[in-house]
Amino acid sequence: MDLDVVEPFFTLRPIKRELEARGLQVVARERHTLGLGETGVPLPAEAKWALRREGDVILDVGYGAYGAQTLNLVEGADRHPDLQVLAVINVARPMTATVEDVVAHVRELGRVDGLINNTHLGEETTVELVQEGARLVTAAARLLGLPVVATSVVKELAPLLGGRDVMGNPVRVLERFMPRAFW
Amino acid sequence: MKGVQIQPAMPRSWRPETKPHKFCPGCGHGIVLKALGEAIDELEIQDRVVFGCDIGCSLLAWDFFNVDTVQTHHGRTTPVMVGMKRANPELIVVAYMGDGGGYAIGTQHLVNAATRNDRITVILVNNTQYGMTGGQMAPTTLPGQKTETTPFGRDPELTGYPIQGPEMVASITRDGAYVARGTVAKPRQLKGFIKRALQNQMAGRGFSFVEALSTCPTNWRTNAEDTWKFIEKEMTKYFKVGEVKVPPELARGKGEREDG
Amino acid sequence: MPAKPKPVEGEKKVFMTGNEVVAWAAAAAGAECMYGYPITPQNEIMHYWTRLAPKFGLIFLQTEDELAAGFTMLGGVLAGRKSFTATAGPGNTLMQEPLSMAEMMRLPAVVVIQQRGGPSTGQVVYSQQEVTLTSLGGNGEGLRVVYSTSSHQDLYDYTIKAFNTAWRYRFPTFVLGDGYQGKMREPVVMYDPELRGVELVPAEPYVGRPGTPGVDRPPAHLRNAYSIEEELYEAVMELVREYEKVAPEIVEHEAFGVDGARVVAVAHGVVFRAVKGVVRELRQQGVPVGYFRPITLRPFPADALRRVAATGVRLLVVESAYGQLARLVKEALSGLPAEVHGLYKPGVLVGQGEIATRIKTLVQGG
Amino acid sequence: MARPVKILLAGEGGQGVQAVAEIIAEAAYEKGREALYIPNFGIEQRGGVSLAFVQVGDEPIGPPRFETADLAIALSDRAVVRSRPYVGPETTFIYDSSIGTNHLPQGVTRLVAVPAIEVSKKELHPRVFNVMILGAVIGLTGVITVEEAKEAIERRLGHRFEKDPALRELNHRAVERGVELVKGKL
Repeated sequence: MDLDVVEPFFTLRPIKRELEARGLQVVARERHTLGLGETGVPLPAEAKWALRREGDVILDVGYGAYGAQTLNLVEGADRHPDLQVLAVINVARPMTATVEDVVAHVRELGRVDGLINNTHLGEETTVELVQEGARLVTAAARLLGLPVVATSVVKELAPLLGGRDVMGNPVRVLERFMPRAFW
Repeated sequence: MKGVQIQPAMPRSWRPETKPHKFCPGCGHGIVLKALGEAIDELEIQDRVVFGCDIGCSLLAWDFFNVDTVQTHHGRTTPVMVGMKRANPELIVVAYMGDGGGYAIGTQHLVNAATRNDRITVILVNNTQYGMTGGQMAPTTLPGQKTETTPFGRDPELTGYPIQGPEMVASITRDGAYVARGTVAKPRQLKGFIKRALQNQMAGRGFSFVEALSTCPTNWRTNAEDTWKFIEKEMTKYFKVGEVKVPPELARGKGEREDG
Repeated sequence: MPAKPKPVEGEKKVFMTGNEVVAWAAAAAGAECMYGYPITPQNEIMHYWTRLAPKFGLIFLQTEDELAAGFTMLGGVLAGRKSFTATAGPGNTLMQEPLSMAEMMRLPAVVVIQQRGGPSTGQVVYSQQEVTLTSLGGNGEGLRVVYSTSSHQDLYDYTIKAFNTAWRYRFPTFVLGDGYQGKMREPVVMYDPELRGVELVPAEPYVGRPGTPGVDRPPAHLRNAYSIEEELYEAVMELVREYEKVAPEIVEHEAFGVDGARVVAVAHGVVFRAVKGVVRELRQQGVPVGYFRPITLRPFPADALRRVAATGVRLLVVESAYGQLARLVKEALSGLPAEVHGLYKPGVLVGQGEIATRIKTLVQGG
Repeated sequence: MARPVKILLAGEGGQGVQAVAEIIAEAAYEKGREALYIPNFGIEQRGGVSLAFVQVGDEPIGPPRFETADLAIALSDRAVVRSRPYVGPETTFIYDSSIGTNHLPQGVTRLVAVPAIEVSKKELHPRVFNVMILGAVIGLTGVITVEEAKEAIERRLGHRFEKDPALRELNHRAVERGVELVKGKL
């Protein structure tokens, strides 16, 4: 579910159909119901009830001054037993480039239950970069008292990492759709 | 109101083909537009109202009513409706805008239309930030309130205190003006204010202005409970709800007062 | 209701300032509303309009700025009245916002520009530096008509024509004058356009038509915002197609002595007056020179100018700006091996002496 | 192509040069000639030297401002300086005799001083100073006749003359005296 209401440029909408063809249900506005020329977008009503759905529910909170507080928009998010809030960290971004920055960033977000090391540079990602991310994110996680749930890496590089990264975190393999999500 | 009147679920002046509307769940716009629709119905002016909407979330109302509608530019709805009213005084014109459109980019138009006592009705929706552009600070943002351009909360030392719109309009208008601040938390009262604002225009007395305190859970990041807490407890610390200026003739008017 | 008196009855020759001419011409063209904001050198258009107003039942409002002047004008247009405004310089910059709305929503409107010096506050007297802004301003495609006048007779004739063009084709229409034209006095023949067979195109309301919307008729839902690229693309391309279709009916120019000329001077507006005198005098002396004057700067008389340039002449663009007209000329001639020279004097009138010298040099191959 | 007569009037604000220019242009127009008049109207129009450009001819007039005047009249020190760009060797340059000679334009063959300020003060009234200048222009150029000038003055000030016929007399004498002042000066 797409909850990024601040800067929906990289949101799921443009690839909604493609994802649905793969069996995912996507809760996001169709393009023709966008905000008539402005970047911000009103949320669809079904977003409010997303946690009532069956199966795995993934909420893309986006970024913003309110951090994870955006979850307030989803009915039951404050008390759902299975809900986990994961902060996806890319140390290649200047705002989260050091351990201190990552710690400060995660504290700003509010409720966070774990970190994901998603360090990358798009097409120019290297294994060394991913491993460097794993080291920094793991160090930050220790300071925060949070687990590192995974390191994520594109499928092209996954064989070079193996099942675990340099810090022993499990590796999740990504297939990138977002390059097609520009609109 | 005398006798029992069954309110239709949807005002007659709404356009059913464009419902459900496009506002977010919990958004106050729908309540304000319902109040306006009911006021139009009760005054039986659907055939001569022209609705002008601004940029921002208000523009989502461009096809909301079965009423002639013009969507303009950010802040420019007031002058479009002023020009229209002066060119054809038979029309009842409503300029509908947000706090950004009325109190920032279009302030000069609001101030001067009020000063000239233009016979138009302005409805300004105050939800304390810019909704459609993704939640930036507005002139109405509360001290300490987080927005995307005040990520650490609005610091009044740097960016001032929330603008007192109706109070400003009241102080620069003459006796014929009608000025009120309603809230979507009290829809019946809000409808009463809007209706009186329209009646004041119909009587040709002067400028009519209603600020509506409204909700924006999407950008406030609030659940239903916190949303209502914010509008009823936080916003009212800075924005006093009620009629600010009532022309004597309207005050004497029969039974239109609604206290919600 | 008794018929309103006509602002201009019959025909009469008068001696007055150009700004006064514009006010009378607008009234004669059936304009009913003027919304404006003071800026030199167009102020007297408002001054005279307000003096004509009570007698002829005209509407006027001095707004809080040019944004408001433009948008109230559009409000008047939407209500079904022929409305106009006048501005200059920095005011023209602000005016581009409402005019882009007119372009997008295909609303007629007439704006008189009396150019002053720029950039910025510049000077309040004169220039031809608002050619690019007036022709192509706004965040759009320049779907507007721009008439460049060079005399009081032009101001009268083309102000009337601008209202007809705007309301016939529903594209915003500019009359591009300048401070000199606004402030100078010279003779002009004012006439009742209908007596000369000029039919005045009527204005229709866009809102407030008879009947209840949604009951007796569909509501007018007018917008300028679109959700997605393709939707806007369709809307813009429709406007472009319409504009290109009617452009040949609108485009105007004037030429003299271009056959057999070695040099053709290109000028518009008040500078054209200087060029015309010089070229005619040199022609009498046997110098092979002609002139080409675009009367519409948008749409630009490209085909006519290409025919002139195709004969292999050298073109000399003369203007009180640093190549703004020349840019339109070069675009029009794109692909032709034409030589385009410039005599650019931003913000000052170009002297006849220097024009003559430059033409002679070019004729001699220099 | 017959060239129009180009006249530049320059004076201090309040000396009334714009009114003179207007009267000349309007009178010429009434007579059926082509005429064009434009004042300088920059930011300097408030305080500062006032310039008026008048052209009278028999064919439509070209550019509204000319490069070189046939006749230039300057009525103060500053006016002499301001009008210099429009003065060439062929220009007839008239200035008030009260003006110091060190500012005068160089290389002008016809340079004429007229005691207009003094005469208007001593013989007439300072308020008709500009009407005397009008007379001087007529005397030097013949663009309009004295009678036409008087008719033009009547159109402008007739309503005041009704109440005060002596004022009419004063204006008429001022025109005539202006013509006399420049008689035989060239």
